[in-house]
Amino acid sequence: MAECHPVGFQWVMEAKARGAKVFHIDPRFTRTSALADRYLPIRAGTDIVLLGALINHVLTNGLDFREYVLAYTNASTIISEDFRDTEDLDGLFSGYDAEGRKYDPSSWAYEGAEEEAAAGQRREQLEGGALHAEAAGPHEYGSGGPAMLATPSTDPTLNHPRCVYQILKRHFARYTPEMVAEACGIEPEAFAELAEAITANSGRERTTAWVYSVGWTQHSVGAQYIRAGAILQLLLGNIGRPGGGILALRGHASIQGSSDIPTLFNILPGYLPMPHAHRHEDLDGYLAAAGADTGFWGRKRSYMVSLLKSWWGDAATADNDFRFDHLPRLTGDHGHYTTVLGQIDGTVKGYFVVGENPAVGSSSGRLQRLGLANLDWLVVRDLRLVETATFWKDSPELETGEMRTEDIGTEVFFMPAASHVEKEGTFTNTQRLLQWREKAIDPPGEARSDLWFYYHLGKRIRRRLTDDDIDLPLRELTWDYPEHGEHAEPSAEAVLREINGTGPDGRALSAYTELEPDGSTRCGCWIYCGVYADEVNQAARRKSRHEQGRIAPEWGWAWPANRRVLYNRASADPEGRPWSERKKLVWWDEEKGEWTGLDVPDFEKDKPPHYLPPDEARAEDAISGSTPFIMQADGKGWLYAPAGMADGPLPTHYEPHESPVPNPLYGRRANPCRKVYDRPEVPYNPAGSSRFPYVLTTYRLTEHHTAGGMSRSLPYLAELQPELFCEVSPRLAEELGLVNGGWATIVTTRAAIEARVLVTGRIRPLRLDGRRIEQVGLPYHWGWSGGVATGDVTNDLMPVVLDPNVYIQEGKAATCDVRPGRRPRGPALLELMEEYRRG
Amino acid sequence: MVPEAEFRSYYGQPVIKAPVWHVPHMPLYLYLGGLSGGASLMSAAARLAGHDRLGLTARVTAAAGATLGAGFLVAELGRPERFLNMLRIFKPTSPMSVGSWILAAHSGLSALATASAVASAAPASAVAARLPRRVAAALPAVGDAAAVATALTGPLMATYTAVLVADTAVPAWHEAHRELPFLFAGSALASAGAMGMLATPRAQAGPARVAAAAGAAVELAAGAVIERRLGLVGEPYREGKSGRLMRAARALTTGGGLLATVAGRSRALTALSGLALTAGALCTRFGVLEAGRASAADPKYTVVPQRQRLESGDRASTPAPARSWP
Amino acid sequence: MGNKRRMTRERGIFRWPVLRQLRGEDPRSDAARSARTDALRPRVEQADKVARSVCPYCAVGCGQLVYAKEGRVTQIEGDPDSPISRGRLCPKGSASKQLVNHPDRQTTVLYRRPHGTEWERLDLDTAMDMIADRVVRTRRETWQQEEDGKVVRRTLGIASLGGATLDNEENYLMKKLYTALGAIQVENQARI
Amino acid sequence: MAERVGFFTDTSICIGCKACEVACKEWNDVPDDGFVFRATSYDNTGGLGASTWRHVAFIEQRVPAPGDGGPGGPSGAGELPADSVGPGVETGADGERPGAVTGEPVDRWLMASDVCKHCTHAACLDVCPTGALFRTEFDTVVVQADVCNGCGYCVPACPYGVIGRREDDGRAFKCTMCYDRLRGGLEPACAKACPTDSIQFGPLDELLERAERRVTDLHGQGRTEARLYGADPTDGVGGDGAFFLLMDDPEVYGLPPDPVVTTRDLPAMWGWAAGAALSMAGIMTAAFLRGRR
Repeated sequence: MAECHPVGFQWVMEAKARGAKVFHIDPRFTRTSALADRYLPIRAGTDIVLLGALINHVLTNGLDFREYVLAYTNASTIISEDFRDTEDLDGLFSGYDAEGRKYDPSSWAYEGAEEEAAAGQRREQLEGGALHAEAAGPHEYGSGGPAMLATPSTDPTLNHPRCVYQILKRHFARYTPEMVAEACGIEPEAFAELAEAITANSGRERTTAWVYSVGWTQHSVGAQYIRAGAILQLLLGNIGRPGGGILALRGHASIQGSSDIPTLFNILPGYLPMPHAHRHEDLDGYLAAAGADTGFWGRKRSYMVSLLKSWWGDAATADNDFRFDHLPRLTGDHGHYTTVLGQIDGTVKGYFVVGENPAVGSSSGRLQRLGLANLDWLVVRDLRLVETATFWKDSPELETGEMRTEDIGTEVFFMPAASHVEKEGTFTNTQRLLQWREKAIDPPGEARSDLWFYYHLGKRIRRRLTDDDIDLPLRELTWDYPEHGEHAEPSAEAVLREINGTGPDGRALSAYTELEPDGSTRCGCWIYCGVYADEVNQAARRKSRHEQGRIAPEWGWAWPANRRVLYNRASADPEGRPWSERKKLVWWDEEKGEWTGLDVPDFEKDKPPHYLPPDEARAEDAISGSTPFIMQADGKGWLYAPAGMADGPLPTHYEPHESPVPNPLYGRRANPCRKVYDRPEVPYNPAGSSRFPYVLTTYRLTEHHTAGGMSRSLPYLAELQPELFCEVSPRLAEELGLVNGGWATIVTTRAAIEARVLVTGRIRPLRLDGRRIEQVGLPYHWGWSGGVATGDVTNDLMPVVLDPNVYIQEGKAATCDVRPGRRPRGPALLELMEEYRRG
Repeated sequence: MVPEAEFRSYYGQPVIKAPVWHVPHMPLYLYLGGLSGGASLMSAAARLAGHDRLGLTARVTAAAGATLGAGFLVAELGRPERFLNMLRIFKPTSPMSVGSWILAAHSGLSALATASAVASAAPASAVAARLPRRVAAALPAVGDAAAVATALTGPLMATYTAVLVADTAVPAWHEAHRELPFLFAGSALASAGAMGMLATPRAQAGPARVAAAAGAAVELAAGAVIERRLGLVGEPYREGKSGRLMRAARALTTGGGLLATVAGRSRALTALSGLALTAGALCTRFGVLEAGRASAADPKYTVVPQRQRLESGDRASTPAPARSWP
Repeated sequence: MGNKRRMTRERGIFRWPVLRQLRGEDPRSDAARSARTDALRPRVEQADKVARSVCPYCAVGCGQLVYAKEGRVTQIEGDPDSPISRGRLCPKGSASKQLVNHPDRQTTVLYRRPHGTEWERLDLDTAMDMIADRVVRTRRETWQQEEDGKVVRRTLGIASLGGATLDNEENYLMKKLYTALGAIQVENQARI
Repeated sequence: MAERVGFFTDTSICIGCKACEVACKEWNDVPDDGFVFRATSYDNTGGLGASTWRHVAFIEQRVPAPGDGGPGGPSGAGELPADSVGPGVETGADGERPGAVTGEPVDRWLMASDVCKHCTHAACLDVCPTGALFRTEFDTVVVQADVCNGCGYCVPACPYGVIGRREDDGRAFKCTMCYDRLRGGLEPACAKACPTDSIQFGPLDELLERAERRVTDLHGQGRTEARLYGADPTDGVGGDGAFFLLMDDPEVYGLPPDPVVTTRDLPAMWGWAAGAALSMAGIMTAAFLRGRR
């Protein structure tokens, strides 16, 4: 966190100064470790073992926050008797289809789910879940849960052998401190200190927070890492409470916004799923299969219809399903890496790359460049000539002779972009806070905002339309925003207002609860509804922190409904009283008959704690007054996910796809559902291969930003970290003859790159099962162009292995070999690669 | 020898910055300043003692040394066009400021002295003829007065540079602040003496030979004390490139000084002695600069003495007088 | 400064520090001051615009104050009012003036024709028209009405990859336009 | 004269982000200092100089187990002083360059942002012949770029090795404590940017008090190796306007353990020079007396 979010880290330092104990768990000793109270080195790719052992510690010793767990989680819920755990099937859950490498999740369901009245529909929803999994479906439920029973059968004594609590206990029983030592390389004493600290620091009076970044997500089991964290935090009662949570530190200014209003293939704004050709033939069918009907997700028709209305305006009517058919349909995975393979195969002809640099920023850079070289046309929008724009004249493949400039048929347009101070608009930060940026100056020369580009491109495209049916969605598209200035810049505020939504009277809406399913309201992204409440750009609010309290509700605007702590109903006990004075946040005011507190309550304001939903209740009405997780079908925090995860209802440790050791827990080595490709362009290092004996992990440095497009060319940053380097332990350096400050060549089946050597005791060899495992660390900020700080491309080394839930690549744990000295040049490099691929 | 010192540092990097002054500008300036200072003193003494021929050599040498030295000084500046800023202010705490004023006075006086001497020595020359009669008449007296005045500025010219280098954080220089003025003074005398010997008929160069030999002796003595007294900090005067230069300087100065005592006997001996002393003086200046660089480059010279001070409870403090510099 | 008025009155030779020194000013402070030094002020005071902005690097969302003068950014620093950052910035945030003003920034459209070996200049308007032409053409050529008997109404011929420094408004127009075009391979750093 | 202001750099909370280095450069228009991979932990700028006015040092250490001993500092921090291992701090007569590898896991990573000390008795200012360096109304020490003629004297005069001459420009540069900002009532750019408040700016007296409290707190937490550096007004430079809380001996950070302002000895130096000058005159007189014979 000190490395990549230094300014956010001030709050950790502040907490530390007030007595908080800070643990840092990381494969290498970083700037965060330096300031932590305790640093725990861990083998990359084994966090589930550690988290699982903590969960086991809590369960075995009965250290969970029982009142919280009973009331707010699904611990007591009884699971179908068809369910089989990894304990029973040596690392697999029930429902695995070995041929399709995927699960049928129906046996994971709550007991009684299959007997429910609308059994047919339920079945369909489950199948939908499976299909969604093929299209990175679980990600679609980013703000809601998948369908499940609102009121399942439970055992409040937690003794039922099939209740979630007991299933959890059994599942995590083999996650012991000894296993942590064996798999992660963490000493039992260090584990004990951590376990003691987090349990002692949780409960009524205290809360513990977990903070993670892509060190948890970029794995072939990435989504389950987060699940493991969530389970632990739910057991300890640390969700929805001040000082608690599992906090994702996201890496880009508006990466949260880019998920909320997604430029992602599988979702529409507000985490509504993109329709699937085989499941969603019309709006009703779509809504039936698009997640739960109970909880606030139950209002999905209002969200979807309002979105369709905001896109197709008056043309969208109840008679034509609000132009639901204008939406293109998915048929499977259309994600980033599949798209690149489509480029190589020639199906993808034209590519827009906007403020991104896949030629050096995505896994397997060579694959990316092969794709780029096979396009008909490519549009790159950026501040400077990034490698993705110039690959045709300076890609490493030209040097090896694999490509020739004259042979590359790709037509390239480089369109200069406006910087963040040359346009206005909102970023959504890592805490879901929208902040409006005022424009300071006009962009230079022909640089334009991306808003300008897409708006004017759209206008030009619309001028080229025919009466053909396929052009109808474009003809009917609402595409008319006020323009201003000499460049006819479209009004970002008008776009934000459209995102916020308007009512029948044309006035801006104030809350997503005002959205209607009948087409009378429009809203571009339901979770952002309220950002333009009262016709005021709420994201532009800048009331000084000195003039408001700690929550600072009048600085920007957080979705949803300006709530700063999600699910904060959980900060009060089932009766609505704060768990403790020390940790109070929102509570039920009996006199006024409403929820109140320091934050905006994430609950219906007037729903009393004792509210019990009537049978057949739908949407939020089906959520009781004592369950805080209002987006979930049952209002509960899911210790066990009966649906929605592609690779199992519980987190399970699997080794990374490329790992030097077998799975110490199960016969099943790697995630059975992980996404791998059987293509020559996508080679993998054989598991356990002595050719690739070292663990390779990648990361960022404070001084640079991602693939370096915004940092490498800036002299003030480049001089701070001018060259790519690899971090190796003194032991490994000695063994291999690596000299501090000298050169090393790092090899995988994808690439061989060279880096300067930084020998450091901050990288510790780990002793696992009597064997010493060496880890090699590589920051990934460099590329071949950009002036002052150039270097080989770390991402060229990385494999294309994807998490089956969200299709994120396994960038944090792979295997490699290391050789002293610089890499060969030209065709000799290909020979070296060939040698390694042969094994 | 000094035992190897244990000390800690930041990656072996220097604690202080090495002098940025360039070679050959800086050592040449030191040499020329000394030469000019010694020569002006010689010219004044010659005037008073009636050694006109030697006096003329000395005056010309003093003026040329000062002028050339000033040239190197200006060339050494990062912004030579701003050399006049040296006279922007008078700062007693800055040996370079004091030196600049001394240099200004000294070079002016020595130029005047030389101009008058040249004019008087060639009365038929066009220069003198063009001057108003009254001025021409006053010229010798003014020149003589200027020459005598350089008896004051000259020694300061020769020695202020020692204070200049000593008044730094460079251990080899600062710690040698007692000896360096004598080293430079001796070297200045030797240089001026050498020049007097070389450019004056042997018969009239007697005092120059004496000054040269005596200067050489002072220089050698000061050098010996530096090496003995400074211990670890004096290491750069003994070792490495600077050590080699200092050893060469010692050999040349010893040889030149001994020869000076017998140089009156032949032209060849005079030339040998004069050149050896000049070379020795140059080596001294180059050696001192190199020693300063080496001293700054190795953190041990900075850290070890300071650490020893702390451990012996003799922590540095600033005495009151230094706090109230004007 | 007590003697500031006097100093500003002084002109020519009277500003010569030696003379000021003789009049009793300290040669190590007041007497040494130049006229430029006396006139020094922080340049942010000359800004004709101060925009309240947000750092473009990571997702912490630190507040930035962007000072501009005559259409050029003269300083970017933390916004002390921000409850998130309290006016502080990391090295990247601190370097964002250089990000904006860097001479290496490409500010004109460049075009590489198929199999070309060098960049060519293209004016913005022409480039926009050419891109629109290509989108329309590729969309038609690669249009899929059905796949395996199911209506899909899409094109797999056009794809997009966006960075996560895009504004919400920009992402929104992108998704809206692409969806209307039937382009589904629309991706973002958020998955990477 | 306004109240004396200064920096208190608390290295115990420095996260080594180098925001100070960049913020300084952005405000003061300091050019880059070269692009060199130095293989000295995460430090690639090396040290303070004409084009680096804030510099973050990185020192990787292993804390020896109690009883291992280790070089105790003068503050009597015998318990925890870190042994210097790995390619971090060098121990030894030769101060060996990076490249040598000794291998124990590092569990302490010291980071410290260094800056001009704005000494009470500033050698650079004392020796500057042009008055380019002067003491401001805030009791800070600043170079006037419009006056400096690049004589270079301040460079070796500084006991901390702070100021440098930019060879392509010819003038000397160093931290001004953002003199222009101070005149407008703004705090220096580095202190403003510092994410963890490791760099604190304010009236020197207040900072000194705060620093004393911080040391007491740290000692209370068992971190007895914490000590102040440059905070003592009776030291060899009369105390620093920018002082530090360090977690090890100063020389480990590249700082002199017991700095002295060189001009302290200047009166003596002039005395010796006068002696030498008189000797010269005497010798010359003698030479003529003797030469006449």
